Amino acid sequence: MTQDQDVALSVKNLKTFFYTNKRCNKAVNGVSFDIKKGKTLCIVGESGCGKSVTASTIMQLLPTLSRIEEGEITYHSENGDIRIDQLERNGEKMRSIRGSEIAMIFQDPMTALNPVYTIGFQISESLKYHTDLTRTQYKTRAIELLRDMGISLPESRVDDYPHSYSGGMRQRAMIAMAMSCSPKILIADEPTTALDVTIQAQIFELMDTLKKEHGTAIMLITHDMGVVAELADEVAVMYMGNIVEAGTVDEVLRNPTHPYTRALLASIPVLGKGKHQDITAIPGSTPDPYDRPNGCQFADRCAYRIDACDVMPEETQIGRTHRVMCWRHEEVGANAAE
Amino acid sequence: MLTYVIRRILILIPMALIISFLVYLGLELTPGDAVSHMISPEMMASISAERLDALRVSLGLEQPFIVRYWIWLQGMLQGNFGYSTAGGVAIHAILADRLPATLELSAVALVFSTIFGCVLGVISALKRGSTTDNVLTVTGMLGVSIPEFFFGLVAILIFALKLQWLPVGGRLLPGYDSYWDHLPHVIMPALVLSIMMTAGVMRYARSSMLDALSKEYIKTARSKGLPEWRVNLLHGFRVALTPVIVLIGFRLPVLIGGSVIIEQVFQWPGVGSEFISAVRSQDYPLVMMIALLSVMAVLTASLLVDILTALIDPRVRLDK
Amino acid sequence: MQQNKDVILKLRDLKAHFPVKAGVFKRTVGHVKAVDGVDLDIYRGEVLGVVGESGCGKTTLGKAILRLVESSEGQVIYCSGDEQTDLTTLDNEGLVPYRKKLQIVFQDPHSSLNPAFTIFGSLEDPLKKYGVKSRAERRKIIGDLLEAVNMRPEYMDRYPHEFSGGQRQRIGIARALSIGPELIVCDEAVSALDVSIQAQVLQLLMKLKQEKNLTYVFITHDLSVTEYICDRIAVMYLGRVVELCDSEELYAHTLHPYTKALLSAVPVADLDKQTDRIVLEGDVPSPVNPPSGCPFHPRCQSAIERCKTDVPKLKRYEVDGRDHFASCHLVDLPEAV
Amino acid sequence: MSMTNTTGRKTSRLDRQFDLIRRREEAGQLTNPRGYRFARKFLSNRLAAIGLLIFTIIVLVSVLAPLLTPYDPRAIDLRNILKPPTWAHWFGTDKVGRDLLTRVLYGGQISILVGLGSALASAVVGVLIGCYTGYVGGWRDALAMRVSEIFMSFPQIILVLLLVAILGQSLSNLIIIFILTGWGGIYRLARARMLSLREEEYVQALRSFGLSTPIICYKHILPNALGPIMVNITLSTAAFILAEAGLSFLGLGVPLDIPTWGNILNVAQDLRILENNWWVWLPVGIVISLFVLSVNFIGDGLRDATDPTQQG
Repeated sequence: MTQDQDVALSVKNLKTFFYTNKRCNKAVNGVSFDIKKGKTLCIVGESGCGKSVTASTIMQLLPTLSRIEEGEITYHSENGDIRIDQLERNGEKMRSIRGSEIAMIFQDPMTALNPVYTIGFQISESLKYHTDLTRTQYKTRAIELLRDMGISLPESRVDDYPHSYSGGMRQRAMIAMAMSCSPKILIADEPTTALDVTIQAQIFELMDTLKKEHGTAIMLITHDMGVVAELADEVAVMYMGNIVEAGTVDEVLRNPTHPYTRALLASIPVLGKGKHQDITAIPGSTPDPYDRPNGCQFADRCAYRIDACDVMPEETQIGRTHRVMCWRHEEVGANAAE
Repeated sequence: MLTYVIRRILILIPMALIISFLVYLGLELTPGDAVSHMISPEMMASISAERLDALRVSLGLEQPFIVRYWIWLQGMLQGNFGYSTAGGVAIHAILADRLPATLELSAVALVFSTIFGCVLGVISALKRGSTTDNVLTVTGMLGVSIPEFFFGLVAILIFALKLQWLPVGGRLLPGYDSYWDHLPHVIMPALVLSIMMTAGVMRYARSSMLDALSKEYIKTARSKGLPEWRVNLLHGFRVALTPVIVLIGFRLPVLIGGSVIIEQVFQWPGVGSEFISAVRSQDYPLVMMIALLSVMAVLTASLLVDILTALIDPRVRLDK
Repeated sequence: MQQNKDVILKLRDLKAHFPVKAGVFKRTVGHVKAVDGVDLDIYRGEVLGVVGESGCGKTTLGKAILRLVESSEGQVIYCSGDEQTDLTTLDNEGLVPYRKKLQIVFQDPHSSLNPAFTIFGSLEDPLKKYGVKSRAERRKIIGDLLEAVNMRPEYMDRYPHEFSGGQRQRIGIARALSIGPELIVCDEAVSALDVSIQAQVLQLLMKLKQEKNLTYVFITHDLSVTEYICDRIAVMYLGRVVELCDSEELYAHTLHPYTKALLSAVPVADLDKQTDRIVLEGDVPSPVNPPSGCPFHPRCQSAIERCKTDVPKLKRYEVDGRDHFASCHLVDLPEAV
Repeated sequence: MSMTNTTGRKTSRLDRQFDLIRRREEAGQLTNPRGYRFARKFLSNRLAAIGLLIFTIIVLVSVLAPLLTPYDPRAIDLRNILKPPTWAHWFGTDKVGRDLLTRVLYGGQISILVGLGSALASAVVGVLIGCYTGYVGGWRDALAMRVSEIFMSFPQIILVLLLVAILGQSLSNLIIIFILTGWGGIYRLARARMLSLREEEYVQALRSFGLSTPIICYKHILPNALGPIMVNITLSTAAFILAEAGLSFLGLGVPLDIPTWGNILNVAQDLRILENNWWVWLPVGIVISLFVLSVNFIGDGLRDATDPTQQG
C-alpha cells in the first residue's frame, strides 16, 4: 500500500489480547485501518466487538492484564513516523503523544471526570504538560476553550466541580480538555451514548466544527448506524475482533458486501420509513469470546454460510477503498445491488 | 459548607443528650446513694442525717427523675462530674490527672498509624500482585490478627526483661519529670498501639486505593499524558483519601479500646487503666463518667471527620 | 373524540412530585415535578409510545401507572366493561387483582433478573401468589412461557448469568406474561440491547401482542423504534405530554417545535434521508424549577411573548381528518397550520 | 512453539504468564470453568485455603479435646507446678500444675463458641433489622439508624466493660454483651446493601406482582447481600475472639474458673511468669494469633471470591 500524504495514523494487523481470569480473549484479532487528516473514521460494531479496545490500544491505555500481541500502530507525526506499539506503556515518549498529539474522549462523561477537581484544574493539567504556558495563562486558556465549546458563562463555570455540570456540559468539558493542545487526532469512544438525542446533536455539531476548523482527524467509535450515516467519511464495521468490512461511507452503506453489514442494516428501524418497513432480525447472538467459531466469526448466524466459512476468510480488496472479509462477498454484493 | 457543618452539629446534640441520659439512667439504677455521687465524701461524713435529708431536698433529689437528670446535666456542663465512690476523689480531678497520659499515647499512635498505614497501603496497591504487595498484605493480616496485649507482652519480654533497653512500664518515676526522662516509657506502648492500628489503616488504604485506581477518570488522566506519579497521587490517592479518613474516624473507638488494654499491660497511668480498676472495684460513678467521656470523644471525632471529608471532597460539601 | 374505541386505562391529571430537601433542617424546599399533570387514554389492543429525553418523566409515568412509584395527585382509572376503578385509591390488598392485569418489562437485562435464583426460582413466587399451588403445574407454566418467548423450557433451571442480554430480556418478558396481564408497560425494553438483538425482541413483542391480545405502553427514547412499533405516540417534555397522535401522523405533520427538533436530531441510517438538523440550545431545564409559561420556551426558536407567561394546554386539532393533540401556542396562530 | 513478540519490548514476568495462557488457549486446553465459580475462586486463593485448613484443624482438635488428651483441664496437680514442656505435658504445666495443652484445647471450645456464636447471633440480629428497615425506609429506617448510632458511638471495649460492671461476669452475659455491641456493624452493612439492591429492577418486578415485603426482602434480596455479610461475619468472629481474649486477660471476661484462651493468658500479667515461664503464655498466644489469622484469611478469600470486580 502506498502511504498517503494525509494519513495521520495507520494501524496494521493489530492484535490485542486480554488475559483476565486466566483465559485468553482475542479481543482485537488483526485489524488494519488508516485515520486520515480532516476526516472522520467511524468504527461501528456491537458491544464486545473490540471497537473500544482498538481505541484504548492506540492510546496504550489498556488494563494491566492485556497486551498488544502483534501488529503495528504508526503515528505519522510532523517529525517522522512513531511506532506507538513499541513505546513503553506509560513511558515519557507515550505520555508526550497522549493529550498533545492524540487525544481521547470517553463514553460516560459522568465518570470520566475526576469529581474532586474543578473543570478548570482538569483542563490546565493538559496544558501544564504539553504547552509552555505559564500558570496564570492556564485559566485564561481554559475559559477560552470552554467558551469555544459553547459553555455559557465560562468565567464562573471554569471553577465549578464536575457534578454541578449536566451530562452534555461534561462532555463539552471533556472535549475542551481533549482539544486543549490542538491534537492531530481525536479518538471519541461512544461520546454520546450516555446523552440524549438533542444533546447528541449539539456534540456532533461541535465535533464537526472542530474537524473543519482544525483539520483534526477523528476516529469515532459508535454502535449506531445512524451516527455513521450522518458523520462518517469512512467506516469500518467490526465483528468479534475483526474488521469485516471497511470503505467510504457511500460504499459500505449503499453497497454492503458483508452479510453482517447487510443484516445489521436490515435489522434497524429507520426513522421516517413508517410502521410498515421491513425489518429482519439477525438470528442467534454473538458467540462467547472464549468459545469462538474456528473460521468466520459470523458464520453461525449467517444466511450465506457454506463449508468454506469454517476457515477464516481473507480480507479482499473490492474497490480502491472498499474491502471485505467474506468468502461469498461477490454474491452478497450482487444481492445488495438489486 | 456552613449549612453542612451546622447540620452535623445539630444531629450531634440530640445524640449526646440521649447518651448522657442513658448514662444517668445507669447511674440511678446502680447501687449507691445518689447524694454520694454529688457531694464530696468529707462533707458526707461530717453531716447529720437530718442535714443529709435537707441536702437531698436542696439538691432536688426528691424530685421526679427527669428533673434530677436536668440538675445532674447542668452540673456536668459546669464541670461537676461527681465523686468516685472508691477513693472519694472528685472525678474531674482524676480525669485531669489521667487524661494527658492517654492523649499522649493515642496521639502518637494516631499520627504514626495514619501516615505509615497510608504510605504502605498506597505502595501495596500500586504494586498490586508483586512480592512487595504480598509481603505487605500478609504482614498487615498478621498485624490485625495478633492480640495487642500479646504483642505487648512479647515486646516487654524482649526489650524490657531480656535486653533491658526500655522500662517495663509506668510513665514517670518520681523525681524525674523532664520530657526526655519519660521518653523511654512512652516508646513501647505507643509503638505497640501504633503497629496494631497501622495494619488496619494499611489494609483499608490499599483497597480504597485500588478502588480509586479502577475508576474511569484515571484513564482520562492518563489519556492527557500526565506522568504516573500525578495520575496515582493526585487523581488516585486524593480520591482514595476520603474513605480512609472516614475509617480513621471510625477507628477511634478501636484506638480507645486498644489503649485501655495497652495501658493495662504497660501499667500506663492513663484513663484506660483507671477505667479498668474502676470496673474491678465497681466504682459506678467513675465507670459511667469515663464511658460518657469516651462517647463524647467519639462523637467529636466523627464531627471532625465529617468536616474534614467535606473539605477534601467537594461532592460531600456541595451536596447539601 | 374516538369514542368507539375501548379504553383500558385512563390517566387523569396524573402528577408525581418528589420533595427536594435542603438546608439545616432538611426542609422541603421544592418538588421534582417528574410527572406534572398527564391526561391520557390508553386503548385496548394498541401500542402507545411514550417518548422523550431523560428526565422528561416517561419512566416515572410508567411506574406511576403500576404504583411502583406513588403519584401525588390525579387518577389512574382501570376500565373493564362498565367497571371503572381508580387504582390510586386502593391499598396494597385491594390492588392485588389489578396487579394481575398490569405488568412491566424493564430496561436493564443485567439487573432485571435476580442473580441468586434460577429462572424457575425467580418466576415461581408470583405464580404461587396468584394461586398456582402445585410445583409441577408451576414448572409446566414457566416452561410454556419460555417456549412462548422462543426459548427452551429446560432453561428454567439455569441462572441469569448463563444467558445473553437478549435472552434475559426475553425472560423478563416471560415473567411479565406469567400471570396473564392485559397491559404491559415496556420501560425502555430494548434500549440496552445490541442492535442485532433489538429486532428479535421487537418482533417477539409484536408476535405476543397478536397472540395474547395485549396492550403496550412502550416507553423509549428511541424515536426510530417508536415509529416502527407504536400505533400512537405521546411526546413528553418536563413531565407533560406536549404532543399526542397516531404514529404516522406525528412524523407526517409534526406540530410541536420540540417534537420537530427531536425528530430532526435522530441520526438516520439512510444516506438518502439526511435532513437539516434543528440543533436546540442548552439543556433540558431542571424539573424542580421548570420555566414559566410553556416549559419549552427557553429552548424554542420560534417562541413568542405569550409562551413566556401562558402555559399552553394540550388541545385537539384535526389534521387530514385525524385527531392530533398538541400543547403549543404557535399552532393556534393562523400561519402555523 | 515460539511466541512472536513483534512489539519488540522486553518481556516481563507478566508476558511469560500471558504466553503460557495463550499457548494453552490455542491448544484448546482451556474451557469455560464448570462448577461453583465461588468455590473455585476461593480455593485458588492460596491464603484462603491455608486459612481454611488451620481453622478446621483448630476447631476439630478443640471439639475433640476429650478424646485427644487424658487430662482434666481443671485437675490441680501440685507435684507438677510450672513444669516446662515434656513428653507427658507437651505445653508444660501452669502455677497449680494443670496441663496447659489440655487447657488450650478446652479453652478453644469456649473461645471459639464465644467468637463464632456472638458473631453469628449478632449477624442474625443485624441482618434481620437491617434488611427490613433498609428495604422499607421511612421512619423505621431512621429509628434503627439512630439506635445503632448510639450503640456504635460507645467504643466497644468501654461498652463491654460498662455492661460487665453492671451485669456482672459470666459466660452468657459476655455473649449477650457481644451481641449488643456487635449487631450495629452488620446492621449497617446489610442496610447499605439493601439500599442499593432495592433499586434493582428485579425487585421492582416483584413489587409489581404485589408480593409481600418479607418475601421480597428476606427471600429474594437477602441472598444477593450474603457475600459481604459472610465476609463481615468472619471479620467479627476474629474481632470477638480478640475481644474475649483481651477481656479475659484483664480478668474481666469469662469467669476465671472456666478455661478460655484469654483466661490462660491472664497469668502473664505477672512479670515473673512472663520472664521465666514462657510456655505458660507463649503457645496459647500463638494459637490465638493463628486462629484469628486463619479466620481473617478466610474472610479475605471470601471477599475476593464474592467480589465480581476481582480479576486474576
